[in-house]
Amino acid sequence: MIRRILTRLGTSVLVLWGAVTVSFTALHLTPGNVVDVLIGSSIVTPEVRAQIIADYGLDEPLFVQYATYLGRVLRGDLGQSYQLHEPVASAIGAQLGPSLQLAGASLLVAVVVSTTLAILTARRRPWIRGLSSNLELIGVSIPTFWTAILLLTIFSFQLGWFPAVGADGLAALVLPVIAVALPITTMLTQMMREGLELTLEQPFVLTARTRGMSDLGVRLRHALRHVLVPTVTLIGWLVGLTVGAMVAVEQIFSRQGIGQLTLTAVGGKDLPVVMGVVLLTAVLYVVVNIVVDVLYLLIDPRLRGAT
Amino acid sequence: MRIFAVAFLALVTLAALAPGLLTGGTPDAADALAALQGPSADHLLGTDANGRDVFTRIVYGAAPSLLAGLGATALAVVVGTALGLLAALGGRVVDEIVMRLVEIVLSLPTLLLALLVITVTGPGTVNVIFAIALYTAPSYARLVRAQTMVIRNAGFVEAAVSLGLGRGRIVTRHVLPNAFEPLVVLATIEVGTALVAAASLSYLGLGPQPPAPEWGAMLSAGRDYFSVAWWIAVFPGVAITLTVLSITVVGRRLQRRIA
Amino acid sequence: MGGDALGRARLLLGRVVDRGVPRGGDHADRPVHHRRRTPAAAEDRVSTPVVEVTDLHVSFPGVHAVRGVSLAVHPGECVAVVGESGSGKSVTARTLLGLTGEEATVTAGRLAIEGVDASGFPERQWRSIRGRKIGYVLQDALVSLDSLRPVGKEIAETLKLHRAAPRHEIPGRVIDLLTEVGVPEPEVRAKQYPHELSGGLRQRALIASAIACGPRLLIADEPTTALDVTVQAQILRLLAERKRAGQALLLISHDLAVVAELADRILVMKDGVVVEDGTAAQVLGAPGHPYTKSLLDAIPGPGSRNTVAGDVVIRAEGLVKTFKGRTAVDGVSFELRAGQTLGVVGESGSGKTTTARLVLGLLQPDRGTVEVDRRQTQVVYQDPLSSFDPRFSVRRILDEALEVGGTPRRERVKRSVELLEQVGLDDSVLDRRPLKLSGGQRQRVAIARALAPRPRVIVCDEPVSALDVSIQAQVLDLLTGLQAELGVAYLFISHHLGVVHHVSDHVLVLKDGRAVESGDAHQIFTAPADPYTQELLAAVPGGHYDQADPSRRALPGREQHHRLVRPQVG
Amino acid sequence: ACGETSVPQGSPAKGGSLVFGVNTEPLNLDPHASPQDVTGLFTRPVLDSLVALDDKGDIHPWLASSWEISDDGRTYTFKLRTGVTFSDGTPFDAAAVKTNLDHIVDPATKSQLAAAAFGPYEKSTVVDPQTVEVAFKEPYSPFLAALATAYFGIQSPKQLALGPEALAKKVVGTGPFVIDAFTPHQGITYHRNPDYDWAPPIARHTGPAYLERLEFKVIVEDAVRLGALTSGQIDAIASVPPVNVTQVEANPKLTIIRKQAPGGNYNYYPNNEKGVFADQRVRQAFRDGIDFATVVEKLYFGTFDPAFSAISPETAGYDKATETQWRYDPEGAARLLDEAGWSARDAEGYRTKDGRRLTVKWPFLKALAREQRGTLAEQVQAEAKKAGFDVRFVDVTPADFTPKALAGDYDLIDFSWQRADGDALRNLFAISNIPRPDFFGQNLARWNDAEVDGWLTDALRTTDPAERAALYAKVQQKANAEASIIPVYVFTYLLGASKNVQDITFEPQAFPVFYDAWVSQA
Ligand SMILES: Nc1ncnc2c1ncn2[C@@H]1O[C@H](COP(=O)(O)OP(=O)(O)OP(=O)(O)O)[C@@H](O)[C@H]1O
Ligand SMILES: Nc1ncnc2c1ncn2[C@@H]1O[C@H](COP(=O)(O)OP(=O)(O)OP(=O)(O)O)[C@@H](O)[C@H]1O
Ligand SMILES: [Mg+2]
Ligand SMILES: [Mg+2]
Repeated sequence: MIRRILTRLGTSVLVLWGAVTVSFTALHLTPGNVVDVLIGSSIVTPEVRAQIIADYGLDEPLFVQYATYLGRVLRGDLGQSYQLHEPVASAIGAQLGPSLQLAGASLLVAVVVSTTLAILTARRRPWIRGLSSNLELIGVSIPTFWTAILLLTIFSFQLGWFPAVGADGLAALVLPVIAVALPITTMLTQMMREGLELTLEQPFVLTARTRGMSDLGVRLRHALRHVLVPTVTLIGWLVGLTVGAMVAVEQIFSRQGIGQLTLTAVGGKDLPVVMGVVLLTAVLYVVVNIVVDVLYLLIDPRLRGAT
Repeated sequence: MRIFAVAFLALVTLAALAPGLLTGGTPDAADALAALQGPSADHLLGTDANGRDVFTRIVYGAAPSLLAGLGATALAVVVGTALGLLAALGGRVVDEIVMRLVEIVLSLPTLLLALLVITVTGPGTVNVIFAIALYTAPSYARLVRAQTMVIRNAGFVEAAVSLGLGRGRIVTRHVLPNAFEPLVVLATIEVGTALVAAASLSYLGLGPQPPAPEWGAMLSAGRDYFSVAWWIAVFPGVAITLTVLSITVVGRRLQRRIA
Repeated sequence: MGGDALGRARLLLGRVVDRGVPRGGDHADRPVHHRRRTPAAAEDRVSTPVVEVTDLHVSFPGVHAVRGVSLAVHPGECVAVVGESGSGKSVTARTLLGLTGEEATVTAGRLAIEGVDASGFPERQWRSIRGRKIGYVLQDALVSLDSLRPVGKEIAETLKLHRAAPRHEIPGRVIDLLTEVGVPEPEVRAKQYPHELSGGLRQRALIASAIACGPRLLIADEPTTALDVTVQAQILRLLAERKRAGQALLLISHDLAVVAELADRILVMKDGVVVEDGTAAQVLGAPGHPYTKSLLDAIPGPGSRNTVAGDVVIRAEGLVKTFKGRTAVDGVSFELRAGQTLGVVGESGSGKTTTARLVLGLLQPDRGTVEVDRRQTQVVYQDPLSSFDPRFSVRRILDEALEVGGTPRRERVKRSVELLEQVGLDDSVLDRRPLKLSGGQRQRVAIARALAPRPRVIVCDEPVSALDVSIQAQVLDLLTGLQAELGVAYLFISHHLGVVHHVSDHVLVLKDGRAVESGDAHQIFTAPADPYTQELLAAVPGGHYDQADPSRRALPGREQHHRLVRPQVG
Repeated sequence: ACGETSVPQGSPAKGGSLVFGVNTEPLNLDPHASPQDVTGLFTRPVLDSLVALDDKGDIHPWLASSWEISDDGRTYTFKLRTGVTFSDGTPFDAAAVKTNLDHIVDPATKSQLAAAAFGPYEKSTVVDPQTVEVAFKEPYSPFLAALATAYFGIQSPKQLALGPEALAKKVVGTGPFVIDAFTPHQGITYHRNPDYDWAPPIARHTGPAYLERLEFKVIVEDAVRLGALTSGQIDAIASVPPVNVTQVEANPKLTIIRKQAPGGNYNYYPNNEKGVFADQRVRQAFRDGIDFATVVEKLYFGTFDPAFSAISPETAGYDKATETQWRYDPEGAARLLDEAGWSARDAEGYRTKDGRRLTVKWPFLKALAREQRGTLAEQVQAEAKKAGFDVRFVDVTPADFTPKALAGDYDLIDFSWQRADGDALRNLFAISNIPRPDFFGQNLARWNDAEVDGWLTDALRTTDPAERAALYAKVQQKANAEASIIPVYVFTYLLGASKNVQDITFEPQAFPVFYDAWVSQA
């Protein structure tokens, strides 16, 4: 067990390093001198230009910049944003809260709703399943930004139930959460329902029924847990997707968040911020994977014995 | 449902291969004087801000849109399969290397990955395909690897060994085709997802360039006019949704066939 | 062999105590009734039957699974339902619990539980019956417990659902129940998960959960099929104890030998119809229906072997194979000659398959040598389905095997058809995939594939244990026939002693990877020298070995067997 | 092309709050440093300038009560207003002004906009606490106009001393409002400065602002911004999409406030230096062969005026004569192309010369395009096709736009450039402003004309408005004559507002100003 955790941590560090290196290289491969992009379409004096280059060490050879960056990261220093005039850590820190809030709430809603839907619709009459699975397909195939605009038009502009923008209060969270949660929910529901349907055919389910257990009881106490392993896998994978879906939603609902930060940072070649975001998501990935692994063990005792 | 899906796909395919059969117009015939006209007999689905016929553009958009969906999926499948097989059959060291690489790609945020690809290569359909393929390929690689690992130990592979079949033949004849099967199912669903992803990238201004009548680009361009001319965005949106829906329905069917 | 088996079954009857009451047998030809019938037909019984059903029909979309079955189980009585796979046994049993599923259409003349008409029961009422009045032990013992929960929880579930015990007493009751069904260390076991338990323990836990609320009737659906002989004997003993304790039993099996041990009455089903219904003595002793006769015929017994031994085709010397510190095969040596069969027996995990894999070169021995011409050796696996590429049609399966055997392309189709004929199939299966074949057909295709490259040796790993008795007999006949015809040698692995005895010239008995006994088949089966072999033989239900050789009676193992398996004798 | 709301006005009500939806936001609040012009909008409520510029281009006192310009035009001496304090309590004086001006040019500030508008600044000298002297190396006539902008807004020295990191999030000035909080991606909130008593004479009232509270909400998405306004969730929005103008005007509760922006129009800049547009005839054919006026009229539903000169009519020095200098002339354009050798046509109808197609490479920054410029560009592409041009949009992202621009790797580039003064022409046409690998200038037309350059330098040296106007007129005329640029439309600020909102005014760069604004309690 200890060994397993150690290897896990080892490979995690490897993944982090790889993510940093790959993005560093890719960012420097992108056309456009960092200085030029930073200066953009404004006219600066040569002194200012020299100052910018010196400040960010842009005159150093690439390898030195890379080594310097790695060194600083190891010391826990993510550097200074080129554009935002603040340390990367604090820039990301400021945006992390709202992002986590949105992502967390969306995942939670998605999990709750899809579990409920899956339990209610698995192995039901054909028309119920057909209806729900077609709705799900539509849910998957609508781009998030589109859902977001539609939701706003209906529930904010027309009905006035929820505010269009802003981050204050629960009401402002409702529509963004629905927009982000929709595709996740539909995917989860599909998978969970299929899993449930397979499970409900298992002999142990029949056994539970022969003990006098009700249908709902069987679904909740026995079948549900059996679909948790694939569900957890999917959720782990969806975390990454959620972060992606959030960019459009953040923009449309004028929310703070990592997505917006990333978009501006990549556009403006704000390398330290981009690298910070990369590190953040890589850490998130690693953490999510470890959590998923632990959950596997909690859910399925059969996996505990295996090393 | 299924009949409808197949019929719709046939129609879309026809539009992609021979758009001229479905519409007489040209997709980029802009006419400022005919801008923003609602659906009518002249313009079945209305006109856009440049006075172009929305129906014609949707018909001509089938090819690039499908190309994005199919292309990205095909590329991802090919690369993913190659990596997955390599990892599963190439021995421990190769496996470690490939899987770590896959994890690295997976650990990068999808958006950033797309942005990086597109900033390196520039926007446009081909690069969008590239970007989407890059972030879906690792999933295929994982699937193929896992699948291959299972199949490698499957009874029929052992049976083939004891029958006296050579290693190469076992891989190409038994391992690969079987590892591929669940992949095909995933891939059909992914075609739709890729289409939507392409649309989302278009929204961020990273997709194909004007005046390409790509659906995602049309959808995102149309949002500016939504309050006065809903048809510009809604019809491409419907086209995307129906295509994804049809592909998924057919994919499901395929899945059941295989299972 | 047929006559042999029938003879044994008849002899066996002599000791079965008939406690059933003769009843008018066959309801099969009755028209479908939708009206309720008065329970008059059962009124000749002294006690009210725990369950009674008459003229039961169950159909699923496209399948009329049960057609006019009538049965009644009285307290303390054991009724057995036998019949081939798919004949409607399990469906009938599930009807008694109202668990046929939404797709099923059920009609019955009468369906009564403890004399109360149950045909109109709403789901809620059925739930109060399940587990409380009727306990059900599912067919698939190995997968009938929720793999994600400790078995103790599963047993407690029945108690909780019916509030059969105060909450705080439940853990204690669970332990009691486990003890009652003979699970050692019940405190430990209750906390374990199904995968941590052996098949026998799982089956016991399942029975414990079924009897937790002290139901009047216990339905046991194929309670021993998945288990090896020794465990099978333990479970039968347990069921016998339940019966002695006054519990009504409805026993479902396709194995007449198992049923003969316990049943008071036997119903024989075929295609959803009860073709024969009577006391155990009547059915086993004087089977009226040809199908019952064929079932009795199919019980394998010692064959009359007169094979000619050729040169050595396999010679294994001191094979040792260790997996992660666990020795699976420990110094096994044997020899197989052309045209002969070497039977390998032993309980589950004793190293039989590992030995076969060593012979086939699929594993490298840690020590020891195998001399065998692998190009001349083919295999028939225990589970033919998984040994076929699911995408391949029978045509491609055979084609590939013929290709390996060097048959030129243009001759392959012809050879394929010949092979199929040899195994008793016709070319209509050529374009089917394995999934679309029945179990017997699959096994035949597997044999055909093994024959295709014209091997001199075929390794058969449990080739018939997945098949039901009648098909099993066909396959065994086929194998012996081919041997006589083509002179192939078999390395024949099975935990089913009857089967091994039937086909083998020599036998190798494995225990924990070690060969505890080997030699002439007849010799070993009639006079086993090693206590382990004796134990194995003793565990065989029906105890027909002492019939085959009365001299075995004196052995201690034998005595024990009597006590354990058939306590009601006397 | 004129200003304020035409709603019947009551007397201004004090108090209340106003929420204004904006489409972009600054990454850095310090207007001295930031390259984004939106920084001006965000900081104007808190920052006053030394002088104020009115609509006609006249300069008025503000924090400076008077000033003198030396005869050689190189020294400006400002007398400062007394009794002014920054909202953090620091008194406003000559030293504060010097600190501010020096801060702009300090390389450490990395100023990307203000410093460029500071021209040949040499130094500031504190003569006495109320007098400051600003010296230039060379005469620099646009100085006062630049000084009037928010980019030269006077900040509290105490806040400046906190360094760039603090400034990026908060600036402190003497203005009518004080920043409460700036939240990136969300917006900024201000409260009224109760002590404010130094409004410029061009304002409509004096004393503190009417509004108790002011908030800018960042709403990037056009549809959402509009929806928020129409559903009454916010009081006013920036940049009403032209397509929605009629809709907003039809709404009895809403109104549109227009203000034409000064400075460079939204123009297309053909590459005069190399490629197909190096030939004047081809440039001219492109300009005259496309009916820009009609296209602009139709696509913008009449909300934006077609442009005829490089700079907007609102700019000091605009030459009205340019409006008749050229017109849509397809035949003339065809003739010019024939003359230039692009007489053959290929299968798709494009003109060719020596087998080469008349292709125009246009790096179009879709990601940053505002005001449906993408739609316009597609329309132009289609119209150009009729004239025989194959307009190709080159795929660019903000990151690779710059290198292409610097290297001159394009045939056409589009942008607009707001600036209140005619000196905007120098940005656009000075030879020194042609982008080089290490320098980004706005002369993206790469128009290398010594005569024009001379006129522009002369204009810098003269402080006489009439003389300057004459010089700028010559530049505009020559630009049209040689078709060195292609004017497209005059950017007009379209501010949508609830009718309850009164008296939003505009500063010369066409940013809304909220000092006079009030909300009627109807
Ligand atoms: N839920 C169901 N839906 C459709 N058909 C079913 C269902 N359950 C059983 N059947 C069919 O009913 C018939 C009887 O099945 P049943 O399970 O009772 O057979 P069995 O006698 O128990 O066989 P086995 O020995 O293999 O367990 C079979 O043809 C089976 O395919
Ligand atoms: N690949 C393997 N890795 C680890 N242990 C193995 C492996 N194969 C077999 N074993 C172990 O070796 C022992 C012998 O297994 P084997 O499969 O030979 O038994 P068997 O006699 O064929 O049993 P059964 O009747 O259940 O098929 C078992 O304890 C088994 O768990
Ligand atoms: Mg059954
Ligand atoms: Mg085995």
